[in-house]
Amino acid sequence: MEKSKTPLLDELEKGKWPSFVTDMKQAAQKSPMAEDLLSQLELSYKDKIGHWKHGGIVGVKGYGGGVIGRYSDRPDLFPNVQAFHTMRINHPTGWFYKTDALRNLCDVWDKHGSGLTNMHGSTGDAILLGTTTEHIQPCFDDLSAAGFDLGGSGSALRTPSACVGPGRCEWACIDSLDVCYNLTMEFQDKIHRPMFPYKFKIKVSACPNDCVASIARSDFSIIGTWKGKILINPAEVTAYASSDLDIQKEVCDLCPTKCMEWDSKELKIHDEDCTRCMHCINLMPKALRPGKEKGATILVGGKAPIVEGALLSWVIVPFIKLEPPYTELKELIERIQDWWDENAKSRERLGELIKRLGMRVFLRGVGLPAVPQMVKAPRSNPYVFFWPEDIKQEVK
Amino acid sequence: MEKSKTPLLDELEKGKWPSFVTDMKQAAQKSPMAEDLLSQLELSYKDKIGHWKHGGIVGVKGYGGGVIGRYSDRPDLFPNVQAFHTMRINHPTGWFYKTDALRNLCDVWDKHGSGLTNMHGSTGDAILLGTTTEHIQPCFDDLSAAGFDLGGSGSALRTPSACVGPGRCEWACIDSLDVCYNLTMEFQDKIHRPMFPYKFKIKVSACPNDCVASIARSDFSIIGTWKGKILINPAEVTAYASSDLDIQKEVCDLCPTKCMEWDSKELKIHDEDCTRCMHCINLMPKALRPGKEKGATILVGGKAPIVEGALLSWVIVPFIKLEPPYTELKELIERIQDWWDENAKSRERLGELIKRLGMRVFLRGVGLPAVPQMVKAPRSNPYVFFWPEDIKQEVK
Amino acid sequence: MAKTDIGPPDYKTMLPPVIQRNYGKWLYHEILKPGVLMHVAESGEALYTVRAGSPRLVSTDHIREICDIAEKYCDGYLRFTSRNNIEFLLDDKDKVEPLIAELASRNYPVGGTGHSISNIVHTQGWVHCHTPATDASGPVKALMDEIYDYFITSTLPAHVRIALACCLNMCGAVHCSDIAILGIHRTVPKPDNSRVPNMCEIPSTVASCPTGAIRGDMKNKTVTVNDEKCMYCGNCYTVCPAMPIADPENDGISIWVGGKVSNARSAPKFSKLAIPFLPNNPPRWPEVVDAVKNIIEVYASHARKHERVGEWIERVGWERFFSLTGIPFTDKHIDDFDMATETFRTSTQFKWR
Amino acid sequence: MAKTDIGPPDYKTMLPPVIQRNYGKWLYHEILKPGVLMHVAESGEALYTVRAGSPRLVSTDHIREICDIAEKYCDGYLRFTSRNNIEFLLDDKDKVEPLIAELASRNYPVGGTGHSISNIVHTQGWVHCHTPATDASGPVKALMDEIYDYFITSTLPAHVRIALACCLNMCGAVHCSDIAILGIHRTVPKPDNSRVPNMCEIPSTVASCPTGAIRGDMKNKTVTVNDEKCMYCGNCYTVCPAMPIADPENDGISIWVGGKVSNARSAPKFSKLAIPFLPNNPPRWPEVVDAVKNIIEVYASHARKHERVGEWIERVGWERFFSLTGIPFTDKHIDDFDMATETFRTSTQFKWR
Ligand code: SRM
Ligand code: SRM
Ligand code: SRM
Ligand code: SRM
Ligand code: SF4
Ligand code: SF4
Ligand code: SF4
Ligand code: SF4
Ligand code: SF4
Ligand code: SF4
Ligand code: SF4
Ligand code: SF4
Repeated sequence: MEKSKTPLLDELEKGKWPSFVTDMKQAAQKSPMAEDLLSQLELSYKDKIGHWKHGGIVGVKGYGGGVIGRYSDRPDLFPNVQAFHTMRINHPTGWFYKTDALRNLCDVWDKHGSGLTNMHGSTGDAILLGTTTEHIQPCFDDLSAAGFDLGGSGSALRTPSACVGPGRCEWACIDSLDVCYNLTMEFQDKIHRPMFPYKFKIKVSACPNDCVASIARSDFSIIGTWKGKILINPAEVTAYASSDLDIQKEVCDLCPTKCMEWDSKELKIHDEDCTRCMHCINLMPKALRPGKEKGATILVGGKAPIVEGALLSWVIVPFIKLEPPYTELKELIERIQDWWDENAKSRERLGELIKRLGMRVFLRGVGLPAVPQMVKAPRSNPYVFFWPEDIKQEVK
Repeated sequence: MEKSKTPLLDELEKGKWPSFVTDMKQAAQKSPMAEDLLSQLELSYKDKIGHWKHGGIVGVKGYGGGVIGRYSDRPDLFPNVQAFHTMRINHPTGWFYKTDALRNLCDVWDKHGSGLTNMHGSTGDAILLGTTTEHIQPCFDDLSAAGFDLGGSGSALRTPSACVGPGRCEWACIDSLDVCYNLTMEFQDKIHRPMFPYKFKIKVSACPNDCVASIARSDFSIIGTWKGKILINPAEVTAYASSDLDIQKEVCDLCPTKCMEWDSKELKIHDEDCTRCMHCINLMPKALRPGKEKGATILVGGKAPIVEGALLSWVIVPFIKLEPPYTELKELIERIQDWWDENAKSRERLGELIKRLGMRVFLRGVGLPAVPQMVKAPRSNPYVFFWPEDIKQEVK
Repeated sequence: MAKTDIGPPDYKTMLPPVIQRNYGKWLYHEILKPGVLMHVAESGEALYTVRAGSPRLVSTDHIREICDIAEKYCDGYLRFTSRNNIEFLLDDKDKVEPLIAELASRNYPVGGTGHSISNIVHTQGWVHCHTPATDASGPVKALMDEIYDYFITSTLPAHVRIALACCLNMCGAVHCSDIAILGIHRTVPKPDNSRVPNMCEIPSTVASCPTGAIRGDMKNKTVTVNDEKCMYCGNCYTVCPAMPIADPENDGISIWVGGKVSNARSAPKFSKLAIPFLPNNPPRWPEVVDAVKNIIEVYASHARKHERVGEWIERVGWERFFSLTGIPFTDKHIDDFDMATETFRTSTQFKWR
Repeated sequence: MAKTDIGPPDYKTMLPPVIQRNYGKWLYHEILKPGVLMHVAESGEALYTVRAGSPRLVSTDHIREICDIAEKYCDGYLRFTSRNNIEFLLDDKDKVEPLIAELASRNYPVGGTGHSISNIVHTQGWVHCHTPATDASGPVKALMDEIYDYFITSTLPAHVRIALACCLNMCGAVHCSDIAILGIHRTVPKPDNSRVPNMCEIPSTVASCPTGAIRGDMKNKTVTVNDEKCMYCGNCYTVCPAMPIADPENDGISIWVGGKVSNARSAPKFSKLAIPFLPNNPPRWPEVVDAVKNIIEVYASHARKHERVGEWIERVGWERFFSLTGIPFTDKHIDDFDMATETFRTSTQFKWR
């Protein structure tokens, strides 16, 4: 028996969870690139260090991003991954596919690339993992012909993403798929031609469960919510009461605002105190539904730690109706991006800029009123700025 | 009838609460200084602005502080408050007085000063409000003869203060009065001869109710606490149960850790979950008492906002036994002050220094171990420093 | 020469005999009525405390009057509290009511215990300080007159601690009060270029500014202030007298709420901004008095028993606090200092009002 | 030339007919068993979803296999989830069990719904990135093998979301995960003075450092690093390739816990540091796998129903978390970045362990 060239990686073919090593080996049978990738990875496993050089800039005609340049630091050993660039592909909103579309993608990629992919990348793109510099443009041409386009990279808008929302979910308060697709189409230029101070991400969840992690992972977070009473179906409440759900303990006691009352017969909700956390609805989907007046809360600033520390997005518009063509929303996005563009330093995310200049300046800059929903609590330090017009000016 | 010279201040003699204006007028009858003070204050009420110049440095022989220099900006109008310095006097710990001591103080002050006082200042001193430069030393001599000494000012230790504690309170877990007095006597030199980067305050509360606000108002906060079970007197629990106290609602439901159980007969406390907040004991003083093993939690860093923002003190020693002569405590204070003295910039409070250099550096500097009680939660940012000895050093 | 470093008189010499006998051996206490405490020791002995209000700024004659009373009823023993009230200490129950009667006749308010409003911790103001943005004793007197009944009774949901500081130095430590009254300046200090060179150290003046608004101008041995970065804290003035900041038209008062110090139930908390600015209107500061009264009354009618102001607000939410009190929310309420992002609402959980 | 800016294919063309008919009109759902959802529409129609695990790093042949299956049972309709699972979408109930059987025969794990551990969100690692401190796919595979049963069942108190990022850039957005696995460097980058002048812009390199550890050295057109101020974040390397940071001996993994994203019950939270460092031990990272398993098991046996990891820890306290898991608490757990004081315990309320 031949001795394996990848004894370390082979260990990762053991165990029940599907193995990426198996997929790499599968691809390696067709693609010398994939074969060298496998060998280089084995070396990394041995050396405990990556073997890629600092990325270089590569791309397609007319675009400023969408391809991540990558070069091996051991082209002597792994000539087929000397250049091994990744192409980021706008995914169909909600990651819905018909198999023919997927097969087209695979065919293009087998023709031009390593045959390896990530389905999907953390931002949401379909990631085509590894091709040579020469293949980038032809690959793009074939992708375009197959109906696919590149995603973002660098200081650009990134492919917006959305939860499955009205496609499948009974809790959707907004049409997350349509909003996301509409914005993606509207802002194609901003995705493909980096012109911002840094990256900008938009994510849309149709309810506060936030199944695309929009509050943590996007500069501009759109999260569905509602006004008015949670709709109660008393018959179904009764049905739950006789199931193994303990309504008092599991539902009412865990309500963060303790605004629910349950007397073993009737469930009452003091909706004026409800903060629409979804918990009760999550547990009793047949009995409870979001209220009738639906819309979204807009939050901004979410990002990972580099440079000034991680931020979760914060509320800037408590409630906005979202209906096509989403004019108000788009205008807000434009105003915010313009303000950011004008004021940010290079590589300064929106959240960091607001942190630096203050919400006060941001709100005035983009024309939004201050409301208490924007804060967990008002300031505790007394370092309060007043606007010049607040102050009585002495005539000196 | 003569027209009043203080029509504005006269308005503050109306109403039921005792009036400081009445006291000022009383003093004005004896003291021209107090008379001019009253007139200058009336002018401030008219002008809506203070009429004191920026303070100057005045003092007594051998001391570097304890007197706050003050000069009128209208000596033309108010010659008797041209110089009007305040003397800060170490108060008897717990603010206990026998009347003869108080009368002595009054006599000295009538002789040398305005006859006006603050009983007491915010730090705790007895404040003798307003004397001339010439009178400072003779006043001090007389005070000293009467058994009183100056408090602190400037970059010095300030007069420590303590809650009434074992003097009257059944909840005292430490002898706040003795600790405070002992430290005050031990550190006289540090109070009187400013040699720190900035002010340093010590306050001692004998239980977590913190009746001297030590956690908010001192750089070094000593707060009594206990280990082990809260002592329960079942008979008195029963008595409370038949009073108008609702044990379930008012006591158990408000316990922050929800570690109490009440079945209308027996009160159970899961002491391992209790965080010794005092609430239950506060409400049922006859039935519940702090546990038997008593000591203090030490916290540092509390201060008002200037410069880097207000801080509440934070835990650095979860539990320490406090028995005279308090050697361990004093050594800790010395180590902390030394570390602060070595590392702080001018006008940097202890809390600000730790904020700037990190708890990690502070703990190592003063030789304390890191324990989870020091934090509400561990860090969320990944900017973790490792000590050189944590890292495997390559021989290059 | 006078002896130095003698320290304060030993407190042990000031303790009434009943305390000396039962020191550290107290068993329980009862509030017999507002302002009157009974502490019972293991020995069975009882100590009675009668707490009376004080303006804090007191004359020697006033102190002597207190001494007279203490000698008449308390064998000459008394103390002051950490909030500047006077406590008469006695072991003879029979003297309690006569003492109270005498206090009443001399207009000493008795109260401040339990679920009341105790004395207002405060500072110097125009009486003795050089940086005040308002007076201290005046607003306190005006307010205590109006909320007097809350001192002499115990009708609030929990105790309410009010403090006043006349500038951002916060000598009144208002940063952790149920309700805080804070003097604020609103005018950028103007460096007096003729005096700065002699009176001020440039580097420490520059360092004094929390927001980095001050730049050194080494050539002219002075400093310049960037108006847009200045939030009028006055710290530069503390360090450099040639940068006056007081301004009769723009100085005034801000109101802060929801702080606490005790560890009871919830952890100690900072006070938060409720009202950014109210004008200085001596002698009785009506806007300030009304604003504080309004907050107290809304609190009194909405909070649950034992709920401090901050605990109540945290339960119902700040949205609700602003809608119930009718106080307008402005961009000034949103923090913009160094840890501001911690205060931003990073959740879709909120109330509409 | 190829058409540009066409954007992604219209998702509407990808929706199965049952969804097209009932779009936005769903009434409720049930989890029929782990990995199998039934969504019922107002029309009464039902959509069945079968969720299968995926290594995310998949070959085109693997995708084609998925397509084969989807065509056989789902008329060719499928989707991927926000955590990279595959969802087979079908309207014919009768095909659900045969689909599951086929998936089982091809070793696709079915699960990840409800109170389970779903797929681990992760990143590139040594497979494709230039800054990793560890691999991504490898530790994920090693861990998922060990916690496989938590994927195919729903036996946990609540759902547990695990993520991995191979460097502090956190492409895996691990900052808000129940359990986060984060690659960390621990070696101060050494500027290569021969390459810095050509490859790097000095001001942006200086600006890239969160702790201000980098100084420009204009004379030599390079930069210097203050070792004591560097916490190895690697951001300078991102900006300036001539400052390599990877180090086989000192790179490794840290473990973070208690984050969440949903607004359900408690607000979204950041993950907090549990274990500052574990070594890189390819191919199966046993120390990491054990550490995560330990945390999961302690959580599983102590948390209440519906309590996410962070909610459980906040209820019992971090003191308790460390004592229950046996993880040592060190000075590295105490924040020392810009908002550190917010995390200090400013209260005497704590547990002894
Ligand atoms: C006399 C004094 C201590 C002293 O050394 O001077 C004192 C004395 C007592 N305090 Fe206090 N506290 C005193 C200032 C404080 C302070 C400090 C302050 O107000 O600046 C606090 C922290 C305030 C805060 O949290 O902002 C304080 C928080 C408490 C608490 C906790 C209340 C709470 O629920 O938050 C209790 C418990 C209680 O009242 O049930 C308490 C309880 C008590 C008891 C019942 C203790 C006892 O058994 O003797 C005493 C009578 C209370 C009363 O007035 O009803 N004491 N107490 C202080 C009286 C001030 C005054 O004149 O009003
Ligand atoms: C007299 C007193 C107010 C009162 O009416 O009671 C007072 C008065 C002054 N304080 Fe204070 N502070 C007084 C207690 C406090 C407290 C409260 C406390 O000690 O519990 C604080 C807040 C706690 C703290 O220390 O953080 C306090 C925080 C300040 C600060 C800000 C310090 C900071 O780090 O944020 C300053 C400004 C400074 O130090 O330059 C200051 C400065 C001043 C000065 C010396 C003004 C100055 O810049 O020179 C005031 C002199 C007034 C005068 O003319 O007499 N004072 N000061 C208090 C001292 C009396 C006493 O000895 O008993
Ligand atoms: C398919 C997916 C959306 C998508 O567009 O891809 C989805 C679908 C559903 N989510 Fe989700 N969630 C999905 C990612 C998320 C995420 C994002 C993430 O994990 O990165 C979150 C936030 C996670 C967090 O808080 O850290 C998320 C937080 C929730 C919650 C809130 C749970 C909680 O108590 O905190 C619910 C409610 C529930 O499960 O009761 C929920 C509920 C649901 C429901 C029941 C909604 C519905 O009625 O259809 C769906 C099936 C849930 C299930 O798996 O048990 N979904 N859900 C995502 C599946 C990911 C996966 O493959 O595992
Ligand atoms: C491919 C992907 C990881 C994956 O395996 O899924 C990825 C890969 C890279 N990210 Fe990322 N990021 C990816 C999603 C994210 C996310 C998650 C998200 O978008 O939801 C984050 C955290 C959210 C955020 O944006 O804050 C993220 C935060 C970063 C950062 C730190 C940004 C910050 O402001 O903190 C960097 C560093 C930078 O931009 O210089 C970075 C940089 C990079 C670079 C370009 C490395 C670099 O410095 O040049 C990586 C290229 C790897 C490669 O060779 O392909 N990546 N990156 C994800 C993009 C795929 C896609 O398009 O779908
Ligand atoms: S975010 Fe809400 S609407 Fe969207 S999939 Fe999740 S639960 Fe459904
Ligand atoms: S949605 Fe949340 S806050 Fe509202 S009633 Fe339900 S559990 Fe309570
Ligand atoms: S702090 Fe505690 S021990 Fe001291 S007086 Fe207050 S309640 Fe009593
Ligand atoms: S002291 Fe506080 S935490 Fe402890 S049992 Fe009593 S109420 Fe609960
Ligand atoms: S608060 Fe300000 S103005 Fe008032 S006494 Fe203190 S330093 Fe002076
Ligand atoms: S008043 Fe305060 S903010 Fe303004 S310049 Fe002076 S120190 Fe800076
Ligand atoms: S987390 Fe870091 S190493 Fe991993 S893919 Fe993202 S940038 Fe690259
Ligand atoms: S690794 Fe990070 S902390 Fe260290 S020098 Fe580079 S940017 Fe600064």
